[in-house]
Amino acid sequence: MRTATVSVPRASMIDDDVVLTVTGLNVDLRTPKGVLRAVNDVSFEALSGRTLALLGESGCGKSMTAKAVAGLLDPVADVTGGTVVLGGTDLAALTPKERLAYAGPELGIVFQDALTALNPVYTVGTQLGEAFRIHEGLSAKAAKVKAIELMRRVGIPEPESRVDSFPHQFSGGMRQRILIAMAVALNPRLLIADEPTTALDVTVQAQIMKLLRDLRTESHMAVVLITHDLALVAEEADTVAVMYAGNVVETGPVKEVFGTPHHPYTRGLLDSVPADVGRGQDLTSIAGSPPELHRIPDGCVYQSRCPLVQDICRAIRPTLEPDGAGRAVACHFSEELDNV
Amino acid sequence: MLTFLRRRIVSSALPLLVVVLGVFALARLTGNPASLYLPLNATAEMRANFTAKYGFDDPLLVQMAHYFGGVLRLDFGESLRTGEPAAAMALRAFPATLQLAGTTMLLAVVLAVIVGCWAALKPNGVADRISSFVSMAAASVPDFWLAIMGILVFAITLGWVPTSGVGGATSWILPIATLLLRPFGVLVQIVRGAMVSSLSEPYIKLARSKGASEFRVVTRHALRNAAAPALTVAGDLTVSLVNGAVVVESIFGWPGIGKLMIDSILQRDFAVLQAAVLLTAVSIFILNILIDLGYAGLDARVRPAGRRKKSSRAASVVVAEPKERKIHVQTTP
Amino acid sequence: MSRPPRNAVQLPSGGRTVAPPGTEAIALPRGESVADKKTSLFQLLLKDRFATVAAVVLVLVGLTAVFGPTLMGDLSTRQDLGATNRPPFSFSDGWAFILGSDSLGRSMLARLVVATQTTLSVALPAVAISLVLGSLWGVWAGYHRGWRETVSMRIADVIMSFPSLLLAVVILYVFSPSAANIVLILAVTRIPIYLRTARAESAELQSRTFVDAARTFGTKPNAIIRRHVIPVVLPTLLTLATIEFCYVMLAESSLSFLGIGIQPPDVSWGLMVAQGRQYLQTAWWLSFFPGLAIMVTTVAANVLAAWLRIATDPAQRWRLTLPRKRLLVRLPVKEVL
Amino acid sequence: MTIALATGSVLALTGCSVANTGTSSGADADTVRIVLPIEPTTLEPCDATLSSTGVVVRSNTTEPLIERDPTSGDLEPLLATEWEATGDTEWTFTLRDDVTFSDGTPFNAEAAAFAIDRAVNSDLGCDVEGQMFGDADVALEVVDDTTLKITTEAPDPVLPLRISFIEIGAPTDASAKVREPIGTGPYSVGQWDAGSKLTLNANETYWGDAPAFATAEYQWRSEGTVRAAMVTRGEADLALSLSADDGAGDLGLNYPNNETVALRFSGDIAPLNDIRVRQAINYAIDRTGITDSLYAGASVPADQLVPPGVVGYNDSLKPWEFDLAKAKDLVDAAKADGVPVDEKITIVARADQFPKIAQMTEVLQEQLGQAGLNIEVKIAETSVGLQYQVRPFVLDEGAIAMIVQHGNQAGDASFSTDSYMTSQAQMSMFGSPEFDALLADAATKTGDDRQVAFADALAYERDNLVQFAYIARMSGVIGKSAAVNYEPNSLSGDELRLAEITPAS
Repeated sequence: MRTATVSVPRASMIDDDVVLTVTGLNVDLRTPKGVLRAVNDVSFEALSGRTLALLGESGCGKSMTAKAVAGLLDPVADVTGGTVVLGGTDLAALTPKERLAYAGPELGIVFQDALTALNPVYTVGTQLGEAFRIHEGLSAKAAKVKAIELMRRVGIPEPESRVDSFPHQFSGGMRQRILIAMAVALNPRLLIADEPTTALDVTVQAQIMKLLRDLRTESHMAVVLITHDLALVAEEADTVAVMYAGNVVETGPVKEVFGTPHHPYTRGLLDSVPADVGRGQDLTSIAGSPPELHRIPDGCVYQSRCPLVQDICRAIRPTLEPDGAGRAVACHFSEELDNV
Repeated sequence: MLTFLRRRIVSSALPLLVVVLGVFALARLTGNPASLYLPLNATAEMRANFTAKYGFDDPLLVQMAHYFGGVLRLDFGESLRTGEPAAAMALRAFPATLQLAGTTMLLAVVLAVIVGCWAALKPNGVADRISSFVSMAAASVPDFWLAIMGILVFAITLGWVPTSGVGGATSWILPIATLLLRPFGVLVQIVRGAMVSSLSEPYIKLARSKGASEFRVVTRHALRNAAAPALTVAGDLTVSLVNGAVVVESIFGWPGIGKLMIDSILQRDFAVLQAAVLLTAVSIFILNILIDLGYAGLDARVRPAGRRKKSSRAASVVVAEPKERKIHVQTTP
Repeated sequence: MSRPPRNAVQLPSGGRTVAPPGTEAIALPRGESVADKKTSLFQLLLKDRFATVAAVVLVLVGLTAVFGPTLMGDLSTRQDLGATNRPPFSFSDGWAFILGSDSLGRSMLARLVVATQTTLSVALPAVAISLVLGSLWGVWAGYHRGWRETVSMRIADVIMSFPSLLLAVVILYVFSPSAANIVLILAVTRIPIYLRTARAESAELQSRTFVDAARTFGTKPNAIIRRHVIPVVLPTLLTLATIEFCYVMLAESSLSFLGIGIQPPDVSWGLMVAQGRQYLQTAWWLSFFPGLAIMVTTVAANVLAAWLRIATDPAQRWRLTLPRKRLLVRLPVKEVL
Repeated sequence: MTIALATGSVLALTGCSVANTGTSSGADADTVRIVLPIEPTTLEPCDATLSSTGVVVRSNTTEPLIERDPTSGDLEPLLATEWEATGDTEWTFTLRDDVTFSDGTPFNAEAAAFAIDRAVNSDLGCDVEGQMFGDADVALEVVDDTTLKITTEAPDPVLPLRISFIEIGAPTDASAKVREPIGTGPYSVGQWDAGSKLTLNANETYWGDAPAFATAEYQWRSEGTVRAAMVTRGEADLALSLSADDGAGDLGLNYPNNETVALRFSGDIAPLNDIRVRQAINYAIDRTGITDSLYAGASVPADQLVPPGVVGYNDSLKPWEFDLAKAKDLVDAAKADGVPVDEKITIVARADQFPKIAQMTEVLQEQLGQAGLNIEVKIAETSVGLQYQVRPFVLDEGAIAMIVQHGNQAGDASFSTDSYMTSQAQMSMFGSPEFDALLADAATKTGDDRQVAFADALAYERDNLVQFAYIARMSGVIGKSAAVNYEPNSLSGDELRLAEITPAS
């Protein structure tokens, strides 16, 4: 894959720098039932050249968290607390206008469904070049040259002839590549990939993940991968934050978290994956379903499904407690978990 | 594109013929115009002469054959009222209407896009409600009332514009303002609706993620997608303006095709009516083709068959990625 | 590159029924039961002051149309040539003349009330007929595509380019200028509007997956149209019908202006405006009040339709229920208007 | 954006611009600006009896041999200096010798004969032929340049009056009408921008006194309010055919226009075939109420078909009194005799024929209804209305009471009775042999005998036939700006003499 033609990466040249720090992020949602807390006190860090996975079921707030970081929340959702520090700037404190300067050069996002995310009425070339036109003031012609380079960079064959095609003339995998190309066009420090492969079949999924990995390595980006796919997390991420009902319940290096889960929810998730179940063991699934936002109980968010639930869980919500070794968990009984 | 045009022309020729035949037959259902053109105390002989002279006592089919024989020689008959060639009268009146309707629609579209976008940014918000209320109220005032009130207020009381007639720029203000309100009101609703749905599409988020300003998002990304439904409605509204500017044209003394048509109908001036209808029908037909072309220009997905340079490329790409394509097909349940 | 495990399990979706666009990932309250939903539609209406006012106006107009003429008796036709063009808002002549009297000394109020019935009995059937015929035709044409579509569209072209005034004159010539014939004219000339819209939407729908699915089960075309196409197309068409409602009232008034509309002694709002235009300088109220009636009814219908469109659309309904960030409440209603 | 572009291209397609874009406002001391209700369809002199044409043409671009004084009703010399009956059926006209047409063609007996022959004897279907001559042709003999003999088929005491309606255009095509004729009048046709404006220029070779204005500019607006507004705002000097409520205010001049409005009965169809029903209708109409409320007192209750000043006007006739009780009694009496008074009677009116016609129809429906009759109304557009007004009549819709407006511009009752009263007249639905005989006899008389004979005939109609319910003698309103002087007369709506208009200062 040719890459060299794109300008020198602006992101950090070395890995493991802290690129993004999210602290105590709260997102409130105005709904017919009143104002609800969709994301509650979420904190995490993303490091350059590394992938952080936000893992959780649909509706757990992981996408909302990503959109809050990217400043793309819907009008009904508001960030009501916390900081989102990207490269030294607190994005949450910026006005929408000030944010524009960061969207693209500092932060790119890959959306889930490439067909609807691409504007059907413009050629892919126009859409790929748009970031250059906005942030670098390039002419349409120069932007098109850049667009062709980008298409080549993400592995689209014959970019010169395909640059004038419309999104509907591409296959699903190619469209996803185009989306990724757009996200990395200006070599951002941070790339948020919001379920980038959910709509794709397995082979294409692997190609796309490889592309993301290559790009990360190339430009030392920090990647925040949002997914509900445990296997993908296991394959791709360095660290993971498991979310449940708007809260991060457990976080840490993937290998450790998946190896010895400290939260009953993480444990439950892992138990429900057939590949990880030893022969002869019963395949389990987590009983019940996540609480709806307006019915989140006072105490622990997981109390209704937790096998270890005690009175204290119903009264006091556990906070995310770091263990000092890079892991943290929000459970009153995390130590007991190993013994169950 | 040429194939498309050819097919469109062929398939529209018949409706045009039907329109003219229909007008021909229906007009003659409204009775012999003799009493309109002869003195009240005209004798039976004068009536008979008149009827025979214009062939109104011939069977309808004979009259039709006669008429279309003339049309083939580009002879559209003469006006009963003025004795002038009917085609000349229609052609003379048409530009006035087209200019009025064209300017009106241009303004209506521009204003409606601005107001519609403004309203769509915050659906159900203050701006939305105000614009919706104002546009609907504006569109629901009878045009003749508005025209006369406009004259009384702006021409007589304030003296800003002339009362009527075709003259300098100021004489266009009242007719256009009167005609403008309905298309504007309707288009605001359409643009607003299309913008609301367009703005909630994922590609808007993508544009924002590239750092596109709100202005760019609205004008470049949302509006272009919202344009198609607005274009259809704008086309229909233009048609009804061309066909329906009768009231405004009569009040302001605007020598347009609408006034010509209603006068011809009421005066049973068949040849002029037929020429005017044929002319408007042809122009509506051209307008519809322009709208189709506009559609294609707006959205590549609806581009008509015939312009296949690009799709051949698309086809080659499918060939270039057979594996991915195949798998995709297999995994679709 | 290592492949992800083939047997990866994806997590279940959270429960959700109604979600704002773009907030898919958030679990929102589950839907209420059907009975709940109906009462909540009414409650939803009460929450929106604009829509509530619009609904009240329309109910009043409807009641006036139904009961008004009976209540007014012969008040609307009782002439008094000695007391013509009396100005409105003078209480000395009794309640009947609160809106003044017309050029023949009749009570404006009574005539407005009686005209409500005529106006609605022209506008509503005209809109209903063209809506039903045009929509069914359009849906049918769009679903089947092919020659049926082509022929239908060309017929629409014919009607569109046909001068509706000629049609009016012909019909009124051959028959008499009655309300029924005016309904007929207005209905026929507006059919293409629905026909074209319904065709476009239906043509798009017929290629969708759920229609395909129905087809593979062997469902008959008419059943598919009834069950899958019409419900989807209906909201758009109803919106169109509301806009057309306004158009039809105005068209009826334009016909009156040209002398081929509702004929005296019947009276409609349009006819009142048309007749009153001669008195604009001497008795403005003759055309002002009926014009106002047209405007208020139209605006109310559109406000309510806009609200209904949102309220019945699952993807938009949430907008109505939101607590506002910057509330309208701070603006007095007058300023908003 | 793209929509705008698409619309823009439509606009661009219109290519050429509206014909005349010269501004029409701004007073010009040399121009008198007149606004008409409708555009003349033609300026053809032989159609000058059409008021839309005549108002522009008559005595402006073309002139007749003789003209009738609208006030006194006397015939005055114009292109002819004198005329006399030189036989039972022969009239001799002496013409001026100092007149040329505006294109330089000399005016002589040859030219006059050509014009009269073209108007009366040809197959052109001239309006004046139908209005004034009917089937009768005339023979023309050019004696010398200034002498013309006209011979009629039957003795015609009012031939000079008929001739006064023939406008003399320059000899042109005898087989086709001309839109922009050449005449001898004080003005000639300048520029005609069909649809928007017509300009007449003063004829520099005019034989008489030069008119005060060098040009006259005509425009047309269908709405009375707009015409009035043009005068109030100074965009026009004269506005024709206004009504009291059009808003001309002090600038509106009332003038009696010789028009009489009446209900014409289909006296052969029940229940109108009973004279008591027709009388009852006459008693049931509150004429003063109508003229006062609808026409602000400018028109007056009518007593007969012709107005004062017309030969044959009977000044002893008074309008029927308004007596509802009497009307009811008459209806009851008819009912008692088995007359089906409950059968519907349709009042037919032609839309927009004269101001407030729709309101008048509603008043009549109400008032006749109070007399106990079953009245329906039908307001029809002109073409339909004419089917009720002229032969062949619509006879299958029951009894018809048609609202007619008749203006006798000729000054002789025979023109009215021939059209509206004899049993075979084009616009009469019934009559009686006795009445026909009275009228035929009167038509042959001259001088005072003629006056008495027609006056008696009109009284006979009222007492024994009741063909009509006369309603109102109408008046017109002309809007006149302060910039010009003009005194409207009964002819102003049909013949607006530009030479009579002068600047106010």
